[in-house]
Amino acid sequence: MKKLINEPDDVVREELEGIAAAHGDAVRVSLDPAYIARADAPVAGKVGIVSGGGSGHEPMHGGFVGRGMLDAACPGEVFTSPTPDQMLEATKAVNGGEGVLHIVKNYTGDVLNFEMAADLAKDEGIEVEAVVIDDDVAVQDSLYTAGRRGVGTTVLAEKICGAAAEDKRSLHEVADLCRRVNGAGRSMGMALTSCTVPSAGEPTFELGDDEMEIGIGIHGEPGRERMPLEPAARVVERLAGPVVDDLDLSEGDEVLAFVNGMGGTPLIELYIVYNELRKLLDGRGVRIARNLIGPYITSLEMAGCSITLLKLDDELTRLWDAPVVTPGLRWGA
Amino acid sequence: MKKLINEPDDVVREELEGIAAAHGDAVRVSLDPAYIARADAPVAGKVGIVSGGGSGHEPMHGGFVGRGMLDAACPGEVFTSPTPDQMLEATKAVNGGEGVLHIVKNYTGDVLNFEMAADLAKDEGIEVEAVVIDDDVAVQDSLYTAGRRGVGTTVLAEKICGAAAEDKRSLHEVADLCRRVNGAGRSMGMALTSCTVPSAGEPTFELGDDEMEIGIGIHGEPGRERMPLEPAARVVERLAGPVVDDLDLSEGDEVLAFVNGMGGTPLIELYIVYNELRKLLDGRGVRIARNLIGPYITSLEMAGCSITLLKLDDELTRLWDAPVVTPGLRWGA
Amino acid sequence: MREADPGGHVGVSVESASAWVRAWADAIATNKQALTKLDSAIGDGDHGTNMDRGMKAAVDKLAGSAAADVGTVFKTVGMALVSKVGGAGGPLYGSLFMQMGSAAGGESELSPEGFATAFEAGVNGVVARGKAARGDKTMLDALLPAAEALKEAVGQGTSWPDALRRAEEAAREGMEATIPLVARKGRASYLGERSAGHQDPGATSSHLLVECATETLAKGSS
Amino acid sequence: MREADPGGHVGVSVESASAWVRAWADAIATNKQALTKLDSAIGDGDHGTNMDRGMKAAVDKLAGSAAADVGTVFKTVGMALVSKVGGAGGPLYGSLFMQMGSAAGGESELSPEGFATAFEAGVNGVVARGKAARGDKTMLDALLPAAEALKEAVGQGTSWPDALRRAEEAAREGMEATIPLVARKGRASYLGERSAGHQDPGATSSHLLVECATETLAKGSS
Ligand SMILES: Nc1ncnc2c1ncn2[C@@H]1O[C@H](COP(=O)(O)OP(=O)(O)O)[C@@H](O)[C@H]1O
Ligand SMILES: Nc1ncnc2c1ncn2[C@@H]1O[C@H](COP(=O)(O)OP(=O)(O)O)[C@@H](O)[C@H]1O
Ligand SMILES: [Mg+2]
Ligand SMILES: [Mg+2]
Ligand SMILES: [Mg+2]
Ligand SMILES: [Mg+2]
Repeated sequence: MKKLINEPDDVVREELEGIAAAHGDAVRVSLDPAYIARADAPVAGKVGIVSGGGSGHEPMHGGFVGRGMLDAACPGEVFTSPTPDQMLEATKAVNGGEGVLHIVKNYTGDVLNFEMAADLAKDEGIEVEAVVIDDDVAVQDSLYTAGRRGVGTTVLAEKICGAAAEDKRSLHEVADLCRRVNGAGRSMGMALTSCTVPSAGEPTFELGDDEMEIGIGIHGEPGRERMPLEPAARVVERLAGPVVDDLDLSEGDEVLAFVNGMGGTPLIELYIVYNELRKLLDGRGVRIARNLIGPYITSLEMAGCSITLLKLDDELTRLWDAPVVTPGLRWGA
Repeated sequence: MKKLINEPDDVVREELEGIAAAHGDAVRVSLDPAYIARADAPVAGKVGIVSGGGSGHEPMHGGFVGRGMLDAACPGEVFTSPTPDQMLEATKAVNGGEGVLHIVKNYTGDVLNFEMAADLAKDEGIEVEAVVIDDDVAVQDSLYTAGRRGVGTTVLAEKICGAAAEDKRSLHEVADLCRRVNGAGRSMGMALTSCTVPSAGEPTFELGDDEMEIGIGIHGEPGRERMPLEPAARVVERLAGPVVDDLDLSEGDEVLAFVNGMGGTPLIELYIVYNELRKLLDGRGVRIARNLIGPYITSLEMAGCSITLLKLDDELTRLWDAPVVTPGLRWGA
Repeated sequence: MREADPGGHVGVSVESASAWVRAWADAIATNKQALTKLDSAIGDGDHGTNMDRGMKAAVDKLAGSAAADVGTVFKTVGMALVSKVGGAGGPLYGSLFMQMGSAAGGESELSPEGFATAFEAGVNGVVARGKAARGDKTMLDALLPAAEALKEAVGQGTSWPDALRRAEEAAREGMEATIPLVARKGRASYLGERSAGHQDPGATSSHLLVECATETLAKGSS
Repeated sequence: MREADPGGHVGVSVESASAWVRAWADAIATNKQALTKLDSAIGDGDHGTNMDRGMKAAVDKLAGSAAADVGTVFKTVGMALVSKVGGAGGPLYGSLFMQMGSAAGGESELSPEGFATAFEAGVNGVVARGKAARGDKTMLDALLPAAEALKEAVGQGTSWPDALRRAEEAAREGMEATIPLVARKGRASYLGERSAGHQDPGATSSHLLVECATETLAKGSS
């Protein structure tokens, strides 16, 4: 295992110390229970937004805490959902009297822990709504399974709902908006390499030198299919094709195109992927009105990428463009 | 070789097409000769700033084109300095009548090509000053050698000089400032893995599973020393120690601390490195007044990091804080 | 009919319940890499680490508290798991122990019937929390058969050690039976058909739990 | 004294100069991987690719132009290299050919003396541009000895093919002599002592240039 770390067990705590030292002007970091909150939380009269999940996806979620996005984020151990007490403390810390939205990625652990936290918060008199993001088209959806995973759309939902909360919309409105974003966003990812969970010390899966894994999640879970390496143009077809189909995109639609790096893939490759994506969408008459390119929802040092498309309308576009001031995403201020 | 690319020969062109498609509102991309310029260039009455170098260091330099930073960037082939005609065309495109500053990293190829370009531009009546950045303390400086390499301080110089140029300072003043930044900034880097130049198809060097390379540059050049892997705390001592010594930092000094990822190292590790760096500087009474953490001057998919410290004064801090609006670095607007 | 008990009593005391918890913590620690490896194949490679972190915390908490009844022992463990494990394992095993604790109530010692009932309540807690069914390739594939076998054996008057052994056998069979299954719940379900051919990590840690019961809860009985 | 030339003329025509350039382009293409490998060891692994890209462009440009004199041939190549190669190799080999072209002037054919002088001017162009000296572990370690040997041999009246062969030998020796050197210029200098033990890629491509001269420039002479 080659990582710039000290002890595997200390990875998350030391990362949080680093974030506290680097961004102490903008965020407040609690180490136990672990959460990151806006320095000015709670913002009175504003719905609070809390997300969280396993660590190893940086900058998501901790890097998205700040004005116009999250009020707090709860980091679990690497790839392990955080616990209810973290979520409860974060929820209490950001409750400005208008209730708190939990944005939850659809993994059994995340869902169960956030459920317990919401129950505890309600016991303390805080109004909580939870929205589960499940946008990964690599996974067959069904009532009898755990359903689709939550991946790239989470980042977009956090940004857009954050803007709506700044506009002082009600908890119910922000939660509705979040469900709408979840309905309009779809993703699919792929890996060129596995990643190594620090405490495991070994790659989660092994890939041959000429193989790639299509339909991966963000936890080093193996994907749906393993196949020989292909040129970027073909990879983009494999990822964007199912996304376009699932969203039923047609001529004249406008989208936000999000090309995400998995952590070990450099920007130069992501721009090549983006170039192929825009050609594919051009060919279908779909217009990219906004884009986001970079490593925003990662899987440790995994090489690979994911593509997320969000069908836009005027409201979503306006909320996307609104100012955001976080360590991981920033514009307009 | 595992990369999200099509043909190795097309990497740079397709990357530029991707950048043009993604950031066409903010930058203008010329494919032949290849350069990226501000969409509103030339800005009348403002000194133009041009940088450039081999590709594979993204977001540097092309991602730093925009208000408050570079007016144009010339991307060469991967790890190969661009050619004089690119630099000449870029210089002409951004000359707003006040002359053009060339910010050049100290590599023989970059220096020679920029020299030829400056001669050609002067022949066309454009005033050009070139400042060579040579901040890498891993390399012994000497009059009889190629001297130190230009690495992390380049990013800081581009930001700070960009702000000064927006303030409508003269070419001479901006060039002086650039030399001052170069004098106040020092860097050192390390690699956990090599990187693979697409056209070569094989890693530039081989590192054992338990080895690291200290004192690397940004082109997959082997470093000064190969040694067994060490915990992040020790690695930070090896990198920051020589930097602190070379800058002769002492109690009460203020610095900008820049922890840079080499391309394949995820943010979670960079925050751990930053945490160690602040402890080390704390121990010497040096205050981190500003910081930058992320992959800003990369070496393709290399895993590793570099540390740059820039000794700050009020002027440098103010210019660092000034608004910058580029795809790679953005705040204040 | 149950055999006569020459040792004086049969059942689960505060001490033996605590010993069971400690034994499971040890077994998890010993099998940490193996559990993580199973989880790497069809999950995300953290089950061993997570459970080890949680059970170490549970054992610490237990040592620091002076639980006067079996219910408190189980609730302490459940709360430690919920607050230290995270992931799917945390709330699920947390629910198991918390529901077991509720069912055990304030008794300082549980009879075999009492324990079988409490264990069943715990397993039902897992069902309620995770909404999985038998055959979904989860920990329930070991827990449900174990709870049933224990209840049946105790009801039939099987000796307490034998009853625990039957539960262990049922858990083992259930665990092994997860191998060919295609997962319908948890992270493994994302793999679809590719999840077949691997043993479920949660079912494996659940089997360890029942196996530890045979070694610790039967103590003091014939 | 120079031997009589039964073939009618000795020297470098537009055709043979162009053939030299094409031969070097071929040799670079053939040795592309090898050059890149040498550059990987002590540089950045692009020398072969860069020179190949540049020489393909030079050959194309040459084919498209109808150079009437040797100077134009060399200048065309030099400009193609400067505008297509980048890196250190582009300006340095560009300067070599541009200065050779200037020295060759408008002659449609160079005598051996004329060529030796032009080549020396080209090599001095590399010195002027890169400010390296012999022993710095650069292309000059092959080019300087070759230029000197050629000048000396031609001055001594050695036959033209033999003079070229002496230049090639000098270039080869110079190239091989770079192996133990610690680099003082170029990217390899960053390695300090670790640069010793590797042959310089630029000296290797320079040796190929001189080697190609023995095969192409001697054509048409005895
Ligand atoms: N809905 C569920 N009901 C019961 N058990 C489940 C459920 N989902 C997952 N599991 C169990 O949890 C185990 C994985 O636990 P763990 O690795 O700790 O959590 P995570 O999947 O969050 O990383 C699986 O092997 C499975 O036995
Ligand atoms: N100052 C110099 N003078 C002469 N030759 C040099 C000088 N610096 C470097 N070289 C030559 O250039 C070669 C490297 O060329 P190349 O790989 O194309 O450029 P880069 O180092 O920019 O990648 C070296 O092997 C060396 O022979
Ligand atoms: Mg997990
Ligand atoms: Mg190069
Ligand atoms: Mg797991
Ligand atoms: Mg090179």
